[in-house]
Amino acid sequence: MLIILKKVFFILAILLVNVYICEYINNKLTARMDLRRGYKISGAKGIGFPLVRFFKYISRSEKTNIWTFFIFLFSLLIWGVVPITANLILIEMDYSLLVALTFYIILIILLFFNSGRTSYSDAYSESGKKVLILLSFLIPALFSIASIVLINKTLSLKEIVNSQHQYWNIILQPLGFMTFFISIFLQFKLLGIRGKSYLSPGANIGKEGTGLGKIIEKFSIYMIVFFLIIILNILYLGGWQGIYIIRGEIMLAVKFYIIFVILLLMDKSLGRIDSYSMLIRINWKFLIPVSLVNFIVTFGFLIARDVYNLI
Amino acid sequence: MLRLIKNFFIVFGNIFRKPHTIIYPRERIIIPDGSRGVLHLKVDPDSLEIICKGCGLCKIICSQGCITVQKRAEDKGREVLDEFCLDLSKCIFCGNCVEFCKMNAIDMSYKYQLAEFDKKNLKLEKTELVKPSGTIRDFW
Amino acid sequence: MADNIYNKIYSSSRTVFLEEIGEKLKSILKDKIEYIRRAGLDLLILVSKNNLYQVIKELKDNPDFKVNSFQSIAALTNGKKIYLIINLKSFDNDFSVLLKIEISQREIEGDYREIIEMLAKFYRAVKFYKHSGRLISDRCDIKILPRSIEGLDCFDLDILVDNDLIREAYVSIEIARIIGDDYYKDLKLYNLIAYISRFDWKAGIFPEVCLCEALEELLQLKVTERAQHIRMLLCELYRISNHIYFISNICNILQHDIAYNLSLLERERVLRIIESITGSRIVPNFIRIGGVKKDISEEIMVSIRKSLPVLFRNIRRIEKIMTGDFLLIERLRGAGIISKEIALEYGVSGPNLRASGIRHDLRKVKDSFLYKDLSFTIPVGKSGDCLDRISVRFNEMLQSLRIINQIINKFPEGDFIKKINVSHPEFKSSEISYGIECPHGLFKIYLEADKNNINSLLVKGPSFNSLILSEEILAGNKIEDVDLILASLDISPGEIISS
Amino acid sequence: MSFLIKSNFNILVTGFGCCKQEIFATQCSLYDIQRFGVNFVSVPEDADILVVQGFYNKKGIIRILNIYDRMKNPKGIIAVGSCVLNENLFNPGSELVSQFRNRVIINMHIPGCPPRPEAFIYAILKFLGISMQ
Repeated sequence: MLIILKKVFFILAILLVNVYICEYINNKLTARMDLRRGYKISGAKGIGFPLVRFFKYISRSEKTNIWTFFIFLFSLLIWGVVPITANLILIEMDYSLLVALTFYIILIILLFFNSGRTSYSDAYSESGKKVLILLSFLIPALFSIASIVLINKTLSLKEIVNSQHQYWNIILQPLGFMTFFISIFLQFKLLGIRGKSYLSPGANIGKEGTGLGKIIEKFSIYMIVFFLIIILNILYLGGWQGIYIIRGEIMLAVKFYIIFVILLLMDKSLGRIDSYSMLIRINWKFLIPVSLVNFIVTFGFLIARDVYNLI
Repeated sequence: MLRLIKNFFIVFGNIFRKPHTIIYPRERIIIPDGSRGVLHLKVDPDSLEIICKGCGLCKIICSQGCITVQKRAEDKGREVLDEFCLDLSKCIFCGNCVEFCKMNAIDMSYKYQLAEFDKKNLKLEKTELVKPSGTIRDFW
Repeated sequence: MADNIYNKIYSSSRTVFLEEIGEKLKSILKDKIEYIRRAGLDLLILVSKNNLYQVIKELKDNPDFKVNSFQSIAALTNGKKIYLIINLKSFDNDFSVLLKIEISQREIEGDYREIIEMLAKFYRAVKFYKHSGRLISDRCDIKILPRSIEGLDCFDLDILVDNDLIREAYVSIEIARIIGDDYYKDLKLYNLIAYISRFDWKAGIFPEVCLCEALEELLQLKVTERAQHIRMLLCELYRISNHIYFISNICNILQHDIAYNLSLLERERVLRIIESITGSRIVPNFIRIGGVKKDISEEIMVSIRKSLPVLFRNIRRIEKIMTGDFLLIERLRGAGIISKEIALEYGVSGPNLRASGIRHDLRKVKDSFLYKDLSFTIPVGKSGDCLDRISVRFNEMLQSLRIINQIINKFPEGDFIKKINVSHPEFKSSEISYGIECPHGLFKIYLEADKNNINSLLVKGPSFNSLILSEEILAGNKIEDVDLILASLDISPGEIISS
Repeated sequence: MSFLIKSNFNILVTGFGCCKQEIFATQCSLYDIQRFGVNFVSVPEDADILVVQGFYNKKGIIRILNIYDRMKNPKGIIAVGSCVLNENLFNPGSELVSQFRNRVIINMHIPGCPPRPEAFIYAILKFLGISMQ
């Protein structure tokens, strides 16, 4: 029991520290990308920025509703089944990938319901449509995951990582990695981590919002992004596998932040993609065919090797 | 597609470039010559007297009515400026008063540091307008 | 060559052409009109209300005139009389007509409605005036209030939708109706010049230039060549500043942050040059009757010469960044298409008109400025969608830089102002209509003066026509493109307050 | 605590005057108002400060007052430019702005027509109580 509590505490601490660091990077690095200097009031180089934002939000009271509670719950529940490192996993099971994906889908749907609730009088939001689009981006991701599962012949995330001890899956599945990464990026863009969300209209809407609900919303968005990056790490980049003498945990952290910064850079260098028809076109004409081809090729390869012993 | 990759590297390179930002309270943007700021009453460098005689032409010219001038006759019939008040809240910084002044007694300073909590503080008296804040450039 | 143009206020061919058309009109509409005369570049026709229908019918249907474009309608008070001024234009024959109608003081509202009803039979653009004032908010699906984005903040928008396509859109400018008729009364000329740049504050010099040139026409005053050059220089600088601000607005809506930041920086650079010349960033108050306020010193010329290549390079860079991005292009292409016919019918002018493929620029047509001596091309779009409107503006900026380069290279010596008695001017003729090519289109001033003072003044900005047009072009577009299309029309709120 | 709240500011800009472009110019990387934690928002509920500028008629004034009522306490108003500080520049002698002034308390006045972007930053800093060194 004590060990589990310790693990929970560790996971929570890691997540909170990461949220803090990522919020700071998000503020400072995006400012530097604009050739600005970024927030600097609250002390040396604006280190206290996330803290200030946090107090700012809770200083203005607003009623929180039941949705925010569920969002908070599910954003934490994901980490019950997703391993951060080899030891930091609460429940070890054989179907952890499926369970994690289910939680993720539920979380996204909850988030959209929540954003649809806070519709301002001079604004409109078409949350239903956005849910469908964001969920449709899961289809190529699922195809890519399926081909990974076929290769490694397991649904447990831990097993997938362990099976990559020789070489990472990205070498076997470059196309799958590409589609998965683009789908992650588009989800990242739709969620609006950079303060400009598409969930609600308005040019600066991401900076808006008050109360505990906003904090939880922001927290859960970070959780989704962390989840996506960690899943990408686990599936394609070897997870917590160490290289030579470098410890796996350090490798994981390095990979995590590199991917986060790359996502931020891509987000910054691209404009707003809120044209539904274009998003759908990208998805159905590029991502899904490519990932499907990848899946079929993998499947055929495996059948040829295992069933007919051709290769 | 190539352009997107180029844009990505532009953004990436920006992280290592020097920001364009002027760090406001420390650095200041130099306002160009002839920029129009708050009115300034010129002082004769020899006698250290205000050149303005209080003819009141600027008061008539000003469309917003932000200038109030009063003159006073001293002994020997010499006319001296008694009161010169500029209501900054009304001024639109058009510079017509400077252009029309026959004595060439007023000019526009570079003063922009103007925000006030109380509207009453925006009324500048003669003593404040004479201050040499505007003679050399006072940025910010 | 230059001297020849410069000594004549109009080129003779243009005057003769207008006079011919005037004669023709006079012979045809003999007893239906009171008088017909030339006011500046337009023909002014005084009509009574009863004959208006026949006059407009004649003007529109006669193939010699073909007045097919509705420009504007405005009320004007001169003394105790109230007039309506209707501006119509023929693009085929390239002349515009001002119809002046006296309406009785007691039934202003009724007469106005009657005239609007009648005009609506001929011109589709009048539809806006019919419903304006009566909002349809009770039956609209989406009501978009003014947003904080620049240019989209001076009107309400009511939208009726079919799924995600816009079926009908209605614009209401009730919150922007600010200036009444009596605003210009008791204003001295120098104060008017100081004020008037607020009517188009995205590019503040153009109203001033327009007003001053109109008054110079009235005074029959020739401006020195140096003053002309300074005016042209400022006009082009403001054109660049306006267009680059437009680009930054588009980028803000599309959240394309690289181009947004770069374009705002370039705007600062241009505004800095402008400030060093005029002394103010937005409202110059620099043009005077007979010249300009101040001479341009050699230092400023050097600094302009230095910053021109930098500007050119950076604008090209922004253009490359924006036009190479295929996601952006995909978004812009096909959104908010203005076809040629609709653009002409609604009297749109400027880059919006040029984007839909009509090569019409007052800088090339008119010759009171010295634009004839300079070589530049007029960029023209093809289909008239958002992408064309943006690329036309980019090209226009580059052309403006080219013009500035030429102006700087042959900057003539001479006086920069002709001193005249501003407080007691003596006007030669009584009424004038004057237009100038401002960054949004054709900025027009109509004024009536008696011997010594201006009686009435009408300011008509081009943004109003674009705003009316937006009702037409929004229909059939997707709902997420609304902001983009409206911003791509480059609406300047300052122009709307006066109508 | 007040420092923490003050160092992150949301501003809502209303009106459509010339000052608007100068206020939004502070967002650009040359001035970078976001160093001081100032964000421009578009929803009244989230705004701390209402910036009033530009031209208003009767309807416009009613709209601002509605926006002001929708804002949550603590809230403030910054008046920018001659149009608001004086009377309506384009409606000489109109009572509209004085009506507005009677209803609400204006916390900060920025003269200028329009004020430079630097002047706006200066006013914000003065409002926040950040020392000017």
